[in-house]
Parts: sequence; structure tokens; C-alpha cells
Amino acid sequence: MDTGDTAWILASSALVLLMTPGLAFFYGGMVRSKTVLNMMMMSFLALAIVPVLWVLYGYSLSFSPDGNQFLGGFKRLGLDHISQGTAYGTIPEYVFVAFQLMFAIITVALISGAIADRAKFGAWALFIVIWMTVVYFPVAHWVFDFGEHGGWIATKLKAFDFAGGTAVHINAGAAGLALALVLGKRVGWKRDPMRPHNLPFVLLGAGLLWFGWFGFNAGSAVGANGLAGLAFVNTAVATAAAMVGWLLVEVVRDKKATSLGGASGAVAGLVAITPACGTVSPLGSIAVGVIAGILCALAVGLKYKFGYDDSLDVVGVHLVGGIVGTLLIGFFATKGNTGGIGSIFYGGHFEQLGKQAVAAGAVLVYSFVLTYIIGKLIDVTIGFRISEEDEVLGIDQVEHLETAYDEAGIIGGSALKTGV
Amino acid sequence: MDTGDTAWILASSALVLLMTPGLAFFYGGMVRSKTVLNMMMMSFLALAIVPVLWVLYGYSLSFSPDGNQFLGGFKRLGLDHISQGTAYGTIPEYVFVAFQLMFAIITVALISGAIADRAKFGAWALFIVIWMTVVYFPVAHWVFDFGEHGGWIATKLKAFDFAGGTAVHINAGAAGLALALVLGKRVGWKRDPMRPHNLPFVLLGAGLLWFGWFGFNAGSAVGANGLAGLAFVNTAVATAAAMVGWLLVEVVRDKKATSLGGASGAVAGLVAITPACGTVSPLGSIAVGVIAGILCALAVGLKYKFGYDDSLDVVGVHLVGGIVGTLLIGFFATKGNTGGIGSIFYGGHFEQLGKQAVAAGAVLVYSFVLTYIIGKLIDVTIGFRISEEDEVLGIDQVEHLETAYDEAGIIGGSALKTGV
Amino acid sequence: MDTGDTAWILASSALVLLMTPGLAFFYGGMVRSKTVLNMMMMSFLALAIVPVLWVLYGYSLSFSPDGNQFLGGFKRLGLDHISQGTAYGTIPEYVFVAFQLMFAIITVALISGAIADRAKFGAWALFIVIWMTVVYFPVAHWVFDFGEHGGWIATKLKAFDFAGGTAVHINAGAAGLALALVLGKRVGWKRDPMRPHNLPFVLLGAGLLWFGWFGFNAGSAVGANGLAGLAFVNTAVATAAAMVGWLLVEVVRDKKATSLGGASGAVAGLVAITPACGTVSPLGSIAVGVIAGILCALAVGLKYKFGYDDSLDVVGVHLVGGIVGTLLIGFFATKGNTGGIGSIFYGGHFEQLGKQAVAAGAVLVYSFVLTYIIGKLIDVTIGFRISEEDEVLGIDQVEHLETAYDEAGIIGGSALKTGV
Amino acid sequence: MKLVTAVIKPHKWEEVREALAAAGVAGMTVTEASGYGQQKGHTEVYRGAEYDVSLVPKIRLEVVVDDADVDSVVSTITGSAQTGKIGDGKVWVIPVDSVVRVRTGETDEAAL
Amino acid sequence: MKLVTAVIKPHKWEEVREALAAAGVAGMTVTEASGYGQQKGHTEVYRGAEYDVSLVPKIRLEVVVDDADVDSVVSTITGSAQTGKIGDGKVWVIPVDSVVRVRTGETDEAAL
Amino acid sequence: MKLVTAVIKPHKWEEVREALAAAGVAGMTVTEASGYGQQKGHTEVYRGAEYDVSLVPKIRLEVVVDDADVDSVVSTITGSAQTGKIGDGKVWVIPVDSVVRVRTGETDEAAL
Ligand SMILES: Nc1ncnc2c1ncn2[C@@H]1O[C@H](COP(=O)(O)OP(=O)(O)O)[C@@H](O)[C@H]1O
Ligand SMILES: Nc1ncnc2c1ncn2[C@@H]1O[C@H](COP(=O)(O)OP(=O)(O)O)[C@@H](O)[C@H]1O
Ligand SMILES: Nc1ncnc2c1ncn2[C@@H]1O[C@H](COP(=O)(O)OP(=O)(O)O)[C@@H](O)[C@H]1O
Repeated sequence: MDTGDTAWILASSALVLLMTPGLAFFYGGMVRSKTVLNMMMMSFLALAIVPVLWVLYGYSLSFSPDGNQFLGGFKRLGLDHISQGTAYGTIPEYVFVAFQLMFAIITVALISGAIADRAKFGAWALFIVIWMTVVYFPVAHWVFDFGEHGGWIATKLKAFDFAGGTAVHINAGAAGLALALVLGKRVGWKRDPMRPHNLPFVLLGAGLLWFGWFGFNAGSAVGANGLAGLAFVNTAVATAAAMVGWLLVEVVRDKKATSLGGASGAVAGLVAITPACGTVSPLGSIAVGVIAGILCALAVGLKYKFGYDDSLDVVGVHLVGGIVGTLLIGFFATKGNTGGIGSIFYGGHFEQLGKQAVAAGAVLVYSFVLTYIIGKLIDVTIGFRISEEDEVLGIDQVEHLETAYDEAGIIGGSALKTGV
Repeated sequence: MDTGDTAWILASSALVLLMTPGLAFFYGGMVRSKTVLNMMMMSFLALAIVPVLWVLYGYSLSFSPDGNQFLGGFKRLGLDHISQGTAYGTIPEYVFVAFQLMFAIITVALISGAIADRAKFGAWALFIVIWMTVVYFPVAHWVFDFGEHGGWIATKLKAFDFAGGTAVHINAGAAGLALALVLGKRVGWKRDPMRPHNLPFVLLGAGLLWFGWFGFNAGSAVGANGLAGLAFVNTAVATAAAMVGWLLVEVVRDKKATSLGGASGAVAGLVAITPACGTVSPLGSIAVGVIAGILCALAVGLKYKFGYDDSLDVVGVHLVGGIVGTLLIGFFATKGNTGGIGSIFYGGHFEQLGKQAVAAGAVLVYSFVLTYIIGKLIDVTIGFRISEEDEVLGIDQVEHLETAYDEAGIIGGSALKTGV
Repeated sequence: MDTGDTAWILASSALVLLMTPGLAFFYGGMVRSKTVLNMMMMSFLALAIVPVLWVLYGYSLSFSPDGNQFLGGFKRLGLDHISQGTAYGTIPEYVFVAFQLMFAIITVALISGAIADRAKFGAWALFIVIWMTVVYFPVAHWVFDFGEHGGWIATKLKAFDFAGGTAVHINAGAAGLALALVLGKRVGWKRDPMRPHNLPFVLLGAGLLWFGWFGFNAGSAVGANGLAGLAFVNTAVATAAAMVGWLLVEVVRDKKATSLGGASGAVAGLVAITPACGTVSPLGSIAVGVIAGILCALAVGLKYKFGYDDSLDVVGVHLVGGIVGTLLIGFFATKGNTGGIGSIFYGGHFEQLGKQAVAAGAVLVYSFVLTYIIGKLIDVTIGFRISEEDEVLGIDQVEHLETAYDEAGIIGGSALKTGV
Repeated sequence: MKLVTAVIKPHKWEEVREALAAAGVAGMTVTEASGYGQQKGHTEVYRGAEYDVSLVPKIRLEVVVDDADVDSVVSTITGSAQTGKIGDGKVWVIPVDSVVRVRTGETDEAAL
Repeated sequence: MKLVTAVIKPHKWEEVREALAAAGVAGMTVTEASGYGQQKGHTEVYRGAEYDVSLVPKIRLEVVVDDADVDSVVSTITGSAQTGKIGDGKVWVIPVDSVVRVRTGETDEAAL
Repeated sequence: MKLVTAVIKPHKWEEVREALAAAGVAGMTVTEASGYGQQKGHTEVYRGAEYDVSLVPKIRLEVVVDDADVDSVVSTITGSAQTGKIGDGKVWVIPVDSVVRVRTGETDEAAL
């Protein structure tokens, strides 16, 4: 085992953990002040539940070496057969367990943005358990397990997905779309502005996400080496380029650049470069970033056209961004970074694009269909949505007995703004 | 010296530094808006004072190799006899100095939660200096110095405390209780709600604490290895399990899960796994987490029973959580992780539990008694508490000439909400 | 290549990236609530533009080995001639590219504090592009390129600037002064209080900056070793000492210590220790910190004397702090850390002070003059400043079509506080 | 002319606004307020402790109207703000001597 | 009936509320306000700069009362809100034509 | 005595305050409010979606004045708050029965 590689993956695991609180702020700032706590708690509930599932059986279903190409095995149940001395490549397997755990947490948390302000908290808890088990653990195996009995996308199809454009972003985006359809629109959708109640929080979230994402992407090299360096540089420059792209769309269309656009553009770039950061060059990353920034900026308007309330644009940013990044590998991958496999612009090869499309499509369809079914099952049994009256009052009060802010404090405890 | 080990401890030191600003937000969000700045500044004052003490004499009193089992020596005064080439195990001693400094900072900062809204800032500054010198530096030596003339808990008693359940959490918790008794209750305690004024800040603080805590716990392996990996996984899963435990208590008792509960549960889990993360298995960590989450959720009600105003539950979370974690090692430690020493559930050995109890009790009593004396001395000399009138007006105005928020800004500079 | 060194510089690069969002909060909290988004977006725009410039030609102009002592060469345009296997010392060159990129981003972002609340966003975008090209890339080459055709300050003058006291802080401070003069004072300056609208954000920013700064300073060892350890300890203790210094000035002058003072003191200490952290001892760092804290606390009043509206004290903190730190090396550098070159207090050598002064002066003059010209050019062409009316209304509304907070949320979407 | 002041429940605001607009009220001024009344005395449990909450959030409307419109405006408000539960609020009417429109200087009826 | 409006210092709010409750006032409406008056002119020093602060935070109460209760309500407020220092506030009384309770439609005395 | 209530545009607040001070008004009470009126109906585009914004931020002033000063106070406010654009606001005048200064118990003219 290599202490340097281990040090970087330990640090990366911590970085990726932080992404979920970061997401809580990115999302939490975007909703109205009467729903921010629930929005944040949807992410924190992922932090509470997923690690327990992961240790009990999730890691095993995703990575236990005794599985097949569709699902891992059972040897790692309860993290059995792992000790401090067990290696995974050049790092302790415990470290790999930790690193991959963080991916599992954030993926389900991402979905919550599609159903802001209206989901029963208990139903969301149940959804996390079922969705992780039925959707995430298998898909993570498909994409991230490169072992002898590894996943079909990683080992048979050999589509490139360096850090999870399919397993994380397309997966979460498709699931978000499905849940937005199951739950329906918020009261007042299209009538009320529902503008972000705290844009500095959105920027804070974007900043923490970007920071953590270096662990996500450069950590996916599973070592401290030139590949990690490439992924790091690409993550920085594609994100920047996507911000430029998104802000340009706004300037052209609305004359002004918004802070919400800046934050969203950064996330769109991070999403798009996730699958591609190990295979494209830094110049290619600029292209990936700009394209993703522009396309996602346009895609967030789709929900108004098609009439689904994907409240915080999980579809527009994660689904669209994930697809863009996954497919652009087929155009921009360089032979030097792929071990000889070219792409349309670098060598004129079209095959890889096809593989990328198959991987993207498979995850999209699998996730959308399964999620829709899970959502409907929860809805018809315990009910997924709170009442209209409660929604108008604000889900924070109703589901958490709290209001986020109480800043009137001048007056002793019984501050003017307390209570219902 | 090993660059990989060094890289991880450098990163860990930065992570642990961030915990104190994280704590400032965790605590700051919980108080009323008229006292948030003072609450945060109590943590920032620890950041200002402790590093200076540490370099001058703190590190020496804790770790200089020329001491005895109760106190370090004087060879490291002013960090004398350390150069870039001096090693501590496989890392440069300077890195170890930095890492341990961060523990010293946060420990005293933790105490401040017990005396929210009412302590003179100058008295708090004086308290930091005295308390670090008289309480923390010796206790850190007892627990963290494994050298030839190391501390009695580490080298004679051989209680397990991987990352500071005793020296940090029981120590701070007992001190918090003592200070809460010295200062007395806030004006309006039990009458006014005194609810958190900014719950997103509480969640931000919890997120930053969790993130930094990976440095605290996995960094305590003082290397990038399988032990660090184990500590990392355990820290993730116990924290999650404790959130589940705390939220379940709320759901059962109040029908709803709060965001304050989620954040508090996470911290309770982090506290409890701190001593245990190097000796229990991931499955054991789930148990430690759930138990700590449940017990701490119940323990925060004690102050109403016994009538002390431990404002932000330093006792309920850090003292109780620290004791729970320290004692549960006696039940859940596995031979594979301890080098052959079993526990009640793993090998049926009861001895270790006794050692754990002695360590916990010794630190608790020492810290409580000394802190009470220090607090009283400060109170009778310069006075520890602000006047009632100032407390009603808000300590931020009185002690810092500031109000935290001024969001009316529409009106030029002289915003409506400015001033007293 | 060394994986441990690589791991630490990867982590450091992520840490330094986070400093710019940290700065956005440090600055954003200090302005009025009607201008916070613009303030933050000035930093985020640096994050959007600089990485693209860096990959296209910035890295090459700063570090390509085919240049001369005043400017790098053109071999690294588009990061040409770098692959995963290319080394820079003991780390992959891609990692060095990433690390240095982060310095470039934050330097220009620092300047924005001097022109808060009144700069056209488009003009700021243009400024970033020109200033980076004409000022930063050359100066970075002077100071940070130690190669065969490296910069004149690094390789001929041999002034010590470990992590960028000149290239980053004096550079940004001088530029800030120039731009403050070009843009003129804010409407209501000196009449309206213009107090910070969100002091917890200022503290958050200070905390994130400090955290990230460990990457900045200890990462500048470009390895995980004793030098990194020294820089780390020095960064911790000088920052603390500077907080103490600043707060003491306040206590003496105003009777009370403010949170803005605590945050500013920390940043002043970080700035001053930046050039010095690799050459002075921890005890020397305490001196550097205290001196910087006191001098910067006094220096922020200069703008009222001389009548320039350096809104958030870029001059008082970064220019003054940068000069203090750069010059104090001439007093406190120890032979053990410099490879034998002493200083006034350590060996009685005065020569180094002269070199330090030349480096500081050269960067100061170059940056001030060039920035003033760039600013004027932008002002007379597209205009740098928004209209008075828009300034009173608030630049967030005008330049970004947004207001930062909307916390009235009780009332459905059309919250009372929305809109203009 | 008269000034009609109404204190209502926040979540009724949209309905009241629409009802008033439908009734031809062209303008009003709204503030956030806190109400104390019979609705008081509700007890909250939080983190294991119990508290009386004496103030509840309200919306406070002011509408200046012609004498002739007073009754219809009052009944429009009471009609649309009513939930039948304690705390629905109050409406009171005050005599107004004169009104001016700042923009034009028009006064009284013309100013509305 | 009359509308009693009082502008008081924020930290006196609890006392005023309790005194009014003791005096039998069953309801009131409260808003946060800023006051400008003789208390103005205080100068603040912050980060080395001096400023005049012209507005100070106040609490604004509105209580609709029977004509008969006006004097006792006014004196209860002035009694409990008084500190004797500049800026204690003002109380003014305005005639009210009518009051309605939204919940029931009761009017005037019955609506209080 | 009279109560002059004015609803104005926020960025006019400084000017109004200075004009009133110059006109000898010694005190007033200010609240943040939201206005609904002809200025309504403005449409905002944000993130590609369009919305009607019906409420706009306003500042609400209350000044109790002697009968004799009413006209000058009203015209001072309308003069200094006017921009000529829709939404400049309204000023209305209400009869006041009595005023008390909390600090001293002085009443009526002496209380101002
Ligand atoms: N005498 C009063 N003067 C002014 N406002 C009042 C008065 N009484 C009640 N209110 C306002 O009306 C609101 C509702 O009154 P409450 O007594 O709770 O219920 P209801 O009006 O249904 O009987 C209160 O919250 C308060 O804002
Ligand atoms: N003419 C007025 N009209 C309305 N409110 C007033 C008037 N004068 C004073 N106030 C209010 O009363 C508060 C106290 O007045 P001030 O002159 O400061 O002290 P005092 O009432 O003790 O003489 C002011 O802050 C303001 O809110
Ligand atoms: N009838 C009314 N009663 C109370 N306030 C009103 C009334 N009409 C308008 N206002 C207030 O005056 C403000 C300006 O009115 P508006 O109709 O928009 O423009 P203008 O006064 O220039 O005609 C509104 O925002 C509202 O606060």
C-alpha cells in the first residue's frame, strides 16, 4: 500500500463528504424561507441513512468481488472480510469503502431538489432506503466496479465514466424527473415567483461543492498521480468555462448576469466534467464546460414548456449536464489519456460515442422507470406529499416544528417573529 | 519520514482547524440574534489565544519528552529543539505540533456553549489562558503522550482513547457544567423560548464539524494507513447512526424530526466515536452511534430537571457523549483492532471497561473541580458575568458594539435596523 | 514523482480554491445587504475567468521554461507539452499547474474589495482579463518561477517571498488603491455608516480563508515535509497573534473588541506571514503576527485621512500587511530556515532587508501604475462605474436583477419583501 | 374618507388581495406584524422544553377608501380572510381628513 | 372606540405586555419600527470612523379599546414603558368609527 | 392634533427625513412596508420564467403634528418624496385626540 495514494484518497473522502452539506446550502438557499430547513434536512437525512446501509449491505452489493456484472456479491456484508491490512489497489480497502460511501450519499441527496417544499419527511426516509437498494447499489456496481466480476458498463461495454457522470448525475437527474412527476407541482407554481430566499447560501453551496468536487473527480484516480493532476486541472477549468457559458446566455438573453446563474453554471460544469475529466485534455475541458454551461442554462427552462415542477432544476443541470459530459467524451477524449482509444475530434473514431450513449441511456431508463415505480408505491401507501394547507403554511413548521430564522431577537426570548 | 503520512497529517491539521469556525456556527446559530457575535467570538478568541500559548509553553507542557506521567517537560518551550528535520514517528515534529494544536484550540472553545449570552469577553479571555494552562495541557499529556515519559492514562492505565473522548469531550463537558454553575442562568431562562435564531447556521456548523472531524479521528492514526481508514469509516457510520438515533427519539416523543435534532445527533455521534474509532469495527460503530444518539437526545433535557443553564448542551452532548463513547469501548473493542485486547462483547473481557471508567472519571473530576475554582476566582475578581440589563439588550451590542445583521439595506447607509 | 508530495499539493490546491469563495463571504458580509451579491460575484467571476486564461496562456506566461527573467515563454500555451507523466520537481506538472492557478484566481479577487458597491460587472470582467495578462502573469513569473529562466526576484535578487507576499498581497493591495482612486468614493461615503450587513458571514469568510491558507502557505513547500510543517505552524501562530494584536488595539482605543476586528486581524496575520512562513521561526512568527495585527488595525483608518474609499480595506490589510510581512523577513529570518542567510535579529545581517524592500517596492510600483492605467482606460471607454441612482438603489438589483435575501416567506410566493 | 386597517392571518393574504382587487380597490399598504389576542397561550415543545408563545405572525393592511366604499371593503376583507378559527383578526375603521397622491399632488378622492 | 398607538423601547415590551394583560387588555397588534426623535444624534465609532445614527429600534403597539378604557390603557402603557431616559416613546389616541372581528363578524365592543 | 402617515419610496427616505428636519419636525416613527397600487403589474423575468410582482417595498412614516403644522408637513413630504413616477406613494391625515410623552407624561402639544 502507498501512503501517498492513501493520504489523497482519505482527503478526497472528506472532501466528498462535505459536498452533501454543500448541496444542502446550494438547494436550501434556492427555496423560500419557509421551506429551507426541510430542503436541507433532505440532504442531511441522506447523510444519516446511507452510511448505515452502506456498512450493512450497500458496499457489498456494489463492490463485493463475488458478484456478477449486474450486482456485487455478499462477502462484504457488514464489511466482513476487511481488516486494516486489506488492500484495494494501492490503498487500504477501508479507505476505498469510505471514498465510495460519499458518492452514494450525495447521489440520493441530489434528487431532493426536484421535489422541494412538498415531500413528507418520513416518505423521503423510506425513499432513500428503497432507492439506494434497488437503484443506486446496482448502478454503482455497473459503472464503478472494474474487478474480475465487475460491472457491465465498466468491464464489458467499456464506456468511459471517470467519476460518475452516469451513476451519479444521470442517475439522480432521471430519478428527480420521475419523482417530480409523481409528486406533481407545488401550490402556486408558475403564479408565484418562488425566488431564492438566500442567494449567498446558494453561492456558499456552490463554493463548497466545487471544493469537494476536487475530491470527487481527482480522487477518482484512486491515487496521487498525474491522472489525478489532469482530473484536477480539468475540473477547475471546465467549471470556470461553464460559468462563463451560463453567464453569457444570461447576458445575451436578459442583459444581466445573475448570481444564481453563476452558481448554477459552476455546478453544470462540475457535472459535465465529472465523467470526462480523466480522458479529455484541459483545452477539451474548456469546450466541455462552455457547451454544458450554455446547454444547461437553456435546459432549465424546459420544465415550463413541459409542465413538470422540477423545483431546483435537477433535470436541467444534472440530467442534461450528465448526458452532455458523458457524450462529449466521444468527441474530445484524447488517445494519450485513454490508453490509445480516440474520439471524433481526436483520431476520428466514432465507436466510443456509441458506447457512451448506451451507458447514458441504460442508466437513464433504469433509473427513471424504477424511481417512478418506487415513488408511486410510496405515494399510494403512506403518501409522499404533504397537504396543500401545510404547503402554504410552510413545510418547515409542519414537518420539523421549526422556522429557519428568528432575527428579531431584540425582544428577549419571545421575539416578534417566533411561532406560527 | 514518510511523505504520505506527512501529507495526511498536514491535511488533517487543516481539517481540525476548521472545526473551530464550524463550532462557532453550530453554536452561533443556536443562540438568539442579539448574541450570535459574542457566541462566535468566544470560539474565535480560542483561535487567537491558544496557538500563542501552544508555541510559548503549551506544547512543551503536553509533549516535551523530559516530563513525567502527569506533565510534560520544558525542553520544547518556544518550540525549542525542533527544526524542519526533527521527526515525530514518521512525520516532521512540526506537523505533529500543528495537529495537536488544533485539538487544544477546539477543546476550550467547546466549553463556551455552556455559558452563552452572558460572559464578559475579557473574563473569557482570561479563562482561556488559565484553563489551558492548568487543565488542558496536563490532561492532554495524560491521554495523548505515549512516549517514554508519557501520560499515565496512555502509558500506565492503558485506557483506549483514540482521538480524545476524555481529553477533549469529557474535559470540555465537565468544564462546561462547572462554568454554567458559576455563572448561573440567563435572564428569562425557562420563561422565554430562546430558540435558535438561525438553524441553517447550525446545520452549516454541523457539516463543517463533521468534515473536520475526519481529520480529528482519522488523523489520530498519525499516518495514512489502514488504521486511518478504519477510523474514517467508523466516524462516518457512527455519526450517521447517531443522527438516526436522535431523530427517532424526536419522532417517537414529538411526532416530528427537527433540524436541530439532526445537527445535534450528528455531533453526539462524532463525540462518542472519537475515543472508539480506532478500536471498534464498523458494525460496532453503528451500535455506538445509535446508543449515543438516543442517550444524548434524552440527556439534553437534564438541565431542566436539575436547573442549570447549560445553554447549548455541552453537558448533554459532549460530557454524556464522551462518557458513552469511552465506556462503550469496553463493550465493543475488537481484538483485531486493539492488538489482542478484547471487550465484553468481543471476547468477554471486563477489565478494559474498568480502565475506561477510571480514565473517564479522572478527567471528569479533575476538570470539573479545577474549572469551578478557576471560574469562581475570575468571578470574584474581575467578574465573569455581564449585567442583567446588558443581557436583555444583547451581549453583542454591549461587548462588541455590533449587531450581527443589518438587512434593511434598501435605505442608503442609515438602514432602518441599524443601531440600538 | 512522490505520491506523498503529490497528495499534499493536490489537497493544497483544493484548499486554495476554497479561499476565493471564502473571500466572497469575508467581503460579502462587510457590504450592505443591497450589494452583497455583486460583491460575491466579483470573486466568483475571478473563478470563472482566470482558469480559462490560465490554461490558454497564463500558465505559460508565468512558468513556461522558455522565457526570460521578466516573463515566461510560450511553450506551455494551452498547457502544451504537459502530459500525465510530466514532472515538476517531485510532483506531476499538472498538479503544479492547478496549485498555481488558485493563486492567480484569488489575487485578482482580492482587489474587488477596494471598489465595493459601484463597479459595472462587465467592466470588472474586462478588468480581470487585462489585469491578469498585463500585471499578474508577469509578476507571478518574477516571484514564483525559480527555474533556469526564472523570474528576477526569485533568481537574481533572491528576495524571500515564500508564498506570495509580493506577488499576491502587495500586488492586489496596490491595484486596489489604484482602482479606488479611479472609481472614486461611494455615494454617502463618510456620511452613512455602511456597516457590515452580516458579520457572521465575515467570520465564515475569515474561517474559510484561514483554513484554505494552510494550503497556500504550507503547500508552497511543494512537498509534504518539514518545511511544510514549519510553514503550517507559523501560519497558525502568526494569524492568532495578529488577532490578538488587532483586538488589543480596539480594546485600548474603543474599550471593546469587535468581531469585524477579530476577522480582520486574522486576515492581516495571514497576509503578513505569507511571505515569511518558510524563513522565520514560530517565535518569530508571533512577532510578525502581533506587529501586523497592530499596524493593520491602525492602517485601516488611513483612508479617512487621505480621502480614498478603499471600501473593504484592501490597502490597510493586504498592502500594509504584505509590506510588513515582506520586510520583517529582513529582521526575523533564521539561518536554519534560509540555508544560512541571516537577518537583523538573527545574525545581524542587514542586506536581506534591502532585497526585501526592493522586491516589495518593485511590485508595488509596477502594480499601482499599470492598474491605474488599465482602470482609466476602461473608465473612459466603456465606463467603470454605475450611475449614482443605481448605486442608491443597490447594485444587486441593477447589475444582477436580484436581491440577496427574501426571508418574509410566510406569504406564499409573493413574499412581502420581494421585488423593488 | 376612511382608513380601513385589517389584521389578518398571513396565509390568507393572497385571497384578501385578490378579493379586494376584484372589488375594485386599487391600492393598499401592507406591513408584517405580530398579533396578541385570544389565539395566545399556545404552548410549544422544543428540544424537550415547553414555552408559551404569546405572539403570532399577522399581516396588517391599510386601505384608504371613500366613505361610500367603507362597508363593501370591510365586508370583502372579512369575507375573504375568514377561516372561522380563533385568530382570524380584526378590522377597524378610522376617519381620514385628507389624502394626497405624492406623484401628482392630487388630493382626496382623486388621490386614491 | 379609540385606537391607542404606542411607540416604546424594545426591551420594555415584555413589561408593557404583562401590564396590559393585567389591566385586562385582551388583544393588540405589534410591529417593529424605527424611531426618530430627540434620542437621535448619538454618534457611533466603528472601525475608526464616526457616524450619526438617526434611527433607533422601537416597538409599535396598536390597541383598539372602548372609550371608557382609554385613560387606563394609556396610563398602563406609560407607566410600564417608562425608564425616564430620552427615547421612551409616545402614545397617541385616535377615534375609531367601527371594529369588526373577522372570525365572527361581531362589531364594535363585541369585537374586542 | 393630527397624525400624518406617509408611504414613500425607500430611496427617498433620506431626503424626506432631511426636509422634515429642516421644516422643524422633531420626531417620527418609521416602518418598513410593502405597497400595492398602480405600480403593480410589473413583470419580472428570472431564470427564464416570468412573474407578476404585486408588492413593492415602501417606507411608512408616522408624524404626529399640531393642527397648524399639518399643511406644511404634508407639503414638505410630498415635495421631497416626489419623483414623478408611478408609485411615489400617498400621504393621509387623521385626527388625533391626544398624545403623551412616555418619559415625562407631558401631553398634547407639549408631548411632541
Ligand atoms: N384590541 C385589539 N387591538 C388591536 N388589535 C387586536 C386587538 N385584539 C386583537 N387584535 C389583533 O387581532 C388578532 C386576532 O385576535 P384574537 O383575539 O387572537 O382572535 P379573534 O379575532 O379571532 O377573536 C390578534 O392577533 C391581534 O393582532
Ligand atoms: N411627532 C412624532 N410623531 C410620531 N412619532 C414620534 C414623534 N416624536 C417622537 N416619536 C417617536 O417617539 C420616539 C421617542 O421620541 P424621542 O423624541 O426620541 O424621546 P422622548 O419621547 O423621550 O422625548 C421616537 O423614537 C419616535 O419613534
Ligand atoms: N388606497 C390606498 N390605501 C393605502 N395605501 C395606498 C392606497 N393606494 C396606494 N397606496 C400606497 O401608495 C403606494 C403608491 O401607489 P401607486 O398607486 O402605486 O402609485 P401613485 O401613488 O403614484 O399613483 C402604494 O404602493 C401603496 O403603498
